[in-house]
Amino acid sequence: MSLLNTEYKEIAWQGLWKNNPGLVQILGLCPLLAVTSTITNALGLGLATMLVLIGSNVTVSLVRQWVPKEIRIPIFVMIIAAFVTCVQLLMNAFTYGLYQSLGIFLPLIVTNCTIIGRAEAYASKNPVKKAFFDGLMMGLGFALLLLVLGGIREILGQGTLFDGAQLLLGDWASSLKIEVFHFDNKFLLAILPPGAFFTLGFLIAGKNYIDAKVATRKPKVEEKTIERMRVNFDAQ
Amino acid sequence: MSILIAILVLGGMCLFFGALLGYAAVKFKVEGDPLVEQLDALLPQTQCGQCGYPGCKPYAQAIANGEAINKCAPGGEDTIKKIANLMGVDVQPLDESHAQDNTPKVAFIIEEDCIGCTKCIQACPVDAIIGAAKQMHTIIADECTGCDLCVAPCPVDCIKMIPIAQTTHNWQWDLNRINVKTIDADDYSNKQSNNVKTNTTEEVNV
Amino acid sequence: MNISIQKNSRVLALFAIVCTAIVGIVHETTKNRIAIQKQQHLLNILHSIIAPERLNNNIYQDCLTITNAELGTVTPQKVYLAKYNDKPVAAAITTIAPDGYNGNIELIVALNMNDTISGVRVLEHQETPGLGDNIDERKSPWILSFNDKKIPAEKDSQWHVAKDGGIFDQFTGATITPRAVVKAVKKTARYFKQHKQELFNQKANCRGNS
Amino acid sequence: MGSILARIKQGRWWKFHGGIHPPEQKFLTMHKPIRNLPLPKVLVLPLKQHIGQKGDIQVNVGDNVLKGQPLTNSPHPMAVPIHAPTSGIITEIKNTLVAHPSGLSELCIFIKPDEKEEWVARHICQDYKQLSAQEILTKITNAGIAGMGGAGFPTNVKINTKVATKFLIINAAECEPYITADDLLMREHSSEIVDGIKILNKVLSAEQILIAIEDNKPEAIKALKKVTGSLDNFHVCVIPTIYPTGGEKQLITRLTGLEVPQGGLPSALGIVVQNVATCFAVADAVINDIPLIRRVVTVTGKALEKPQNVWALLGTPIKHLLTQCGYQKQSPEHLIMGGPMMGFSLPSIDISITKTSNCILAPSTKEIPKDNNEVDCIRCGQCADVCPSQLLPQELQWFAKAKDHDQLQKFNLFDCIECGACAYVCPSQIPLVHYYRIAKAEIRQQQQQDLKAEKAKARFEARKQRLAQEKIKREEKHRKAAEARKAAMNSNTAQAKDAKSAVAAALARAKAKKAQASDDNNDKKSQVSAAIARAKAKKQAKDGIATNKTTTAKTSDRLTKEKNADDQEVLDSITSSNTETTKPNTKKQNSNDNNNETATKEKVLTKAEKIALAVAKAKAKKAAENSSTHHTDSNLNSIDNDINNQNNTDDINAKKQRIAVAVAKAKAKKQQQSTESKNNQSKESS
Amino acid sequence: MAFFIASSPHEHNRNKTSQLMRLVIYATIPGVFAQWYFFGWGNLIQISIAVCCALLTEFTVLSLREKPNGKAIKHQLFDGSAILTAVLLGIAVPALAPWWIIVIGAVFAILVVKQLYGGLGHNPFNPAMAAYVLLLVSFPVQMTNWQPPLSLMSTHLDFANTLSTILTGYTNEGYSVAQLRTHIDGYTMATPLDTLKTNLTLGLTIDESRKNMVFGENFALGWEWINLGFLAGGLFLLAKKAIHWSTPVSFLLSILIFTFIAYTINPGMNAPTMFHWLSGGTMLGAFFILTDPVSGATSVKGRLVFGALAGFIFVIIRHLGGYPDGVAFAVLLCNMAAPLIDLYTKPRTYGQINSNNTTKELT
Repeated sequence: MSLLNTEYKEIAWQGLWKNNPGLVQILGLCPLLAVTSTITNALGLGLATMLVLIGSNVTVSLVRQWVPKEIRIPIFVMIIAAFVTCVQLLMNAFTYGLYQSLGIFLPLIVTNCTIIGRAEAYASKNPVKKAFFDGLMMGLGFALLLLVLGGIREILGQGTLFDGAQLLLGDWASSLKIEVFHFDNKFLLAILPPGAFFTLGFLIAGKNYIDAKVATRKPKVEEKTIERMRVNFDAQ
Repeated sequence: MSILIAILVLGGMCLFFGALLGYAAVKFKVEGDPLVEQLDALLPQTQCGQCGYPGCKPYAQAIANGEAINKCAPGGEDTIKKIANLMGVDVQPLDESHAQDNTPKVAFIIEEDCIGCTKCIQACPVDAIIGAAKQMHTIIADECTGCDLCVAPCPVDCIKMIPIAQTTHNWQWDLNRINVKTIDADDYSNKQSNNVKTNTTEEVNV
Repeated sequence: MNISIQKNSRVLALFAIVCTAIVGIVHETTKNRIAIQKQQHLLNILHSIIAPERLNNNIYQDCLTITNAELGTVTPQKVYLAKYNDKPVAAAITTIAPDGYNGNIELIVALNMNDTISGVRVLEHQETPGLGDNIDERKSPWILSFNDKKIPAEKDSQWHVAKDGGIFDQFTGATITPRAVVKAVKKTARYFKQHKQELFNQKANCRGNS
Repeated sequence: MGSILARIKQGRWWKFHGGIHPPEQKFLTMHKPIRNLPLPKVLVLPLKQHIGQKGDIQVNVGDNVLKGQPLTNSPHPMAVPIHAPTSGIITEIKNTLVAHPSGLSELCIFIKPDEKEEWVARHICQDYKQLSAQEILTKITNAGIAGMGGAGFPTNVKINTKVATKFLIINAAECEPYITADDLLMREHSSEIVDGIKILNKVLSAEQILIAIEDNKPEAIKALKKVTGSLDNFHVCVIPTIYPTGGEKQLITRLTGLEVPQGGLPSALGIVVQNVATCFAVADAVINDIPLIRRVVTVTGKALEKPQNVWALLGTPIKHLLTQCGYQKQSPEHLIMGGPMMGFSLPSIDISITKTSNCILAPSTKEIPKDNNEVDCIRCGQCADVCPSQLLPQELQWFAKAKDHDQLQKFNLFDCIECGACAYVCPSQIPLVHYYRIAKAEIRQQQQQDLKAEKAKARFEARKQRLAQEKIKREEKHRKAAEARKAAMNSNTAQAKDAKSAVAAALARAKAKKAQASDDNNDKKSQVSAAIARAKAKKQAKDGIATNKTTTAKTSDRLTKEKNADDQEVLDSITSSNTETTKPNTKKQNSNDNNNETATKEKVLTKAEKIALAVAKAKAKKAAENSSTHHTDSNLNSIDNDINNQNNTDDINAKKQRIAVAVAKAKAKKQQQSTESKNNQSKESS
Repeated sequence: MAFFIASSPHEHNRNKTSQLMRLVIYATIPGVFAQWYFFGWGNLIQISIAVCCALLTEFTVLSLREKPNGKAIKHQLFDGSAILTAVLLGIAVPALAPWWIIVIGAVFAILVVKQLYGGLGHNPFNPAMAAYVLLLVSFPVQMTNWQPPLSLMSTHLDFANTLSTILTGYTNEGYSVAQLRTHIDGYTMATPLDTLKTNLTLGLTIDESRKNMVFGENFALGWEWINLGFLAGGLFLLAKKAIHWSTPVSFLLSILIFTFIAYTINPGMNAPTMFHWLSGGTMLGAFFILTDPVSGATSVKGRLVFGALAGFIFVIIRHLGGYPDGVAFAVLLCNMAAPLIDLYTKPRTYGQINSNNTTKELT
């Protein structure tokens, strides 16, 4: 049981930090950079990605036994595309308000490399439960990164947080808006795509810095002596 | 109706492409792994086994299967860089546990101690030792890769690894290493005693 | 080889069929609801620019498709006619401002029969967030400044952004976007002024679905 | 060709790319005649003073040598001989610092002059015009002449071209700012130089002879023009002064507009370039039979009171030259052999003059300051503007710093002539040439290593194949032997019995002998065991260091166990490795004299890892099998010994016994083989 | 006795990067003087703020990067490159822009554009222009608030007033920048380029637009003089061989050609060449920005292509772009193209010939 637990912990750690799809694998850059101008947008895309990621991971994991190796990619693509389209249609039909604000992100997700990446790298090799958890954690990692990125850009760009949250969450959310500080002039670069590149760059640098710090603080692993192999002719 | 058409069209397309992929999978199947060959070509072929694999090829095979790329001590940083390049991964520092003093060396047999047991001959991966039973052995310095696999089997410990000396031929323009010394030129007989290293390479303009 | 080909094509086709079928079924089942939702959405917009109590026809059904270069675009545009007891009240015309900072801006302009503007809304745009996107009603009330303006005459120096000497504010730092919107609204209004009679005489021909 | 000549006659020269104008410093020495120096106290002659190989030493320490006597000799064309510059006694032959930028030592001959200047027998040639080309070549070869401009390429090789020569270019450009050695030589010995050129041309029979000389040497030009005025295919080409015109490739372009193809030699264009000083040496050698034992050296620089050109015997220590010219010690001392652009710093004052040393530069501290203010390249491109090879130095330094060898080669690093023009103009003061030299050396070394790796791989594969074949053969032989024995056992006829048992006996005898040879060598036994004991003691000491975590008591305990070759020990060590998670030990099970090779010295290496459990299991299995093999081996050996004994006693009635022995042996062998194959299987499965 | 060991060449012409940089800084003096004469103290104040910020940022980054010893930091700090960047940025920003504009610009130029890429010699973009573009894109309001020439202003703008405006946004008398920009008759002033652009969108022709008083008459208002000042500085640099002739010549020629074509096709909508040469940042760009060796092309051929491309982009942006001036964008775009240009203008190395040529000549 504890073995299982550590395994899930590892999956979570991978998704949230060590192998974070945005920060480390640098996947899904296009939506990541285009949409994170505010924290609200980031939240929307993050939720949508997480949802699709979980769904596609579970689906791919379910069908993985029947998928021959040679045609796995087309099949995964089809599954993801079908999944996204269905979600989009359903949202359009039943939660129109949400679709209005999230809908534009959904088509972006079809081409998000994170999703096909996880399908190929993880879901196609692991049971449903794990694939689900991996999707959840990777999605969460991605969403968290988006939130941080959106937050920073929004603060830098217009000095607010959760501006326009009502568009995503309903009218009650308009009270969420926080004016961190006020300036007359927006810092447009932060809102524009270059600002996203800069911010992401600094975030990645920060992560590497933290990792390096942690690595130096860790006590050196005890020295191993290697097993020197003899070139063995008889074994061949 | 439109759905039916969509299903038919997509189904048909997939039949075709599936067939194509199936054909391609059989037709273009790569026998063996060219990657291993490429990796093997990058390794220094000392066959020293310091990486934990019996020879360079097995290690190349292991790298292709995901083994760490930083285990080749004789290749050093250069080889790691090249492998990293080939594998598309980050360069890592040499794994300390595999790191030995990897200055180029050749083996040398102290001839008076050699008992002619041929054990080193059997250990040498590149047939660089000649000799016969009860005959004194010697090393073909040109062929020796400096792997030091012959050192351990020797029952009388008569094999030494000697670093390859620096000559004007293999000098690498390392001006910092030049020993500046002044010797009394007028009296060469005194030279030995006067061999004072002033050890002042100064601030060398490198 | 044959086995591989057969197997792969069969599996791929199977997945394709299943996936397409699922999408198709979902599409079929949600089709109507989506249409209703869309209609509702458009209706909401229309109602926001033409007060719902001013009309009693089914504005969504009373719709024309027109193509006229005077609108500033050659793509077919829609005209929704608002009537009260079959008497023309106002019309909402969609249009495109082609010279936005970042491409086309899709607008809907509602015009009263008395040659004033009832309201303008932006349907779609790609303007710079935080700068040009203030034309969106959700971001800034700027678009409301058109309300109740009189349709301008041929040479009206007032129908410009402030920078060009007109009455409409530009956003600080962004002149191009409001300039484009003002221009498009102006063109649409003029078109309406000239053609309002014939518009209301035409028969509805687009049956409401977009 | 015709058009080229027309242009040459008009004095319209072609341009080569780049070049610089470093400030002229020739005035320090150019107005003083060449001085003759007193003999130094000692002459130090490096065996190799040129490009190529060193010859074999012909003399011994203590020998008296005469002036002009060859000291080395070699049939190799790239190994030119060296000669004694004066008569004297050879005091030493040993490694000492030589004139090389590395400051490394090479083998040198030390001669203590006896001041008698006794010549070896000479054959002065009255009329060199009578000599055949082959005779001239031999004379030049024996005189040890190598290019005296700086590179030192053996002259005999250079003029021995297969291609018909169109132009013989005499390089008198001497473009380095300080050097005036050739200038003075031309002024004082112009007729000898022209003689030398004529001699060279007898070998080359070039259509035109171009003497290229920069316009900053008016007197030399006058002297040369005077001597060559009457000769119709001689052209004294006065070319503008620009560094590095003296570079062979640049000079060719300047005079003829042709470019030496990449990686090619001038001879491919039908051009041979020779230095003026070389021409003088050729004349001396062919006419006067004086080998190359002296040369003009410019001793210059502001650290000298009397900078001057001097006739220096090869092997003269620089210290001698400097004292003669009034050297004022600087701090730190900076001595340069060669010019300021391409010369190299000397690490000592005791280095001697060689065939290629044309200048000793002793600058004052002010003259060539030692600032080291390298900053980053700002890609100003000035280096590319002055590069005579039209390289992109700024790109090259970038790649050189990054050690990107592929890109370096793609950007033609090896076309760099190391003239130093780029580093001279660099505003960021980057020692560009130095980076290129390092990179070149590294690439060359890398190429050598690659070659070596290739060879090693081939040998490794060959060995593998050979061993595999041997194994198959061995097995085949064993199988046949076993069959034979079987047949012998089964057969009833005495004759067959006899024959077969004889065969078996012979086989057994051979085996025994073999075993004896490797194991029971009585003569050497004591010696061997002594050596082994020594080695063991050494290893024990090593083990003690390596396994400092285990107590010495334990170590010694283990060693005693090892001596007994106890199987239990192996298992012990494995189990201990299971429990020991802290530090894995390398354990050695030492040899038992009676065992054969593979079993004698088995290194049991253990590793504490996560998967230790599985590994240990597999190992335990393997060890168990090994030990069983070992038992069968010892059985085999005891049988062999038995046979041995029997062979010693001439026994006629022992047939039955022998057969029994053979049977036992076969059985043992079979057992061994099966265990072996099992071994292999288990190895594979593990 | 100590021996000094060095690699050849031992001689050096002792030109230094820092001297080169200093020379370029000196060469900006005529242009800056013209700016001061016609527009007051604004740009001088901007330059000084920029220099301080740039040096401070450079010092901080160099300290963080832990170069071997303190001497090295000092050495690098005053190699002139940071100061030059700051000076160019200070010249480029509007004279009355608030102080934080220039601070952000200078810090961005040094920190992000220069040091994050590896410091001197490693930046792919010209730091001053990259920072200028950042400011222009981020703060379009402040960056387009150009102050009219002193002679057209209703308020007297002395040093104290200028400083106060830059630091607080208001003069000592309490006028805002917007008020300062207002002409006596209530019309907000813009630069000639800006005015031209606005008027063209309003359907006026060039000739009609040029009747606007910001254009002045015959060089009277200073924009032309500033450009001439930078031209003079540039010629000084050429004379000193601090910059190579190829880039400015090809840039200006390329502008000449393209504007001439445009002018010939439609004189009503396209300004003449002389206007383009002497307005905006043309001369500054030609002699001080494009000639930045770090971010430019290296070979002569490459520089010619580089300059011509910059000229083309410059004209395109001025005619069709959203911003009035195109120098900064043209420079950045060309910076991006520089490695490619370098690759394709790589000189033929000595001896790299198809052997046919040589043999033909000999035979």
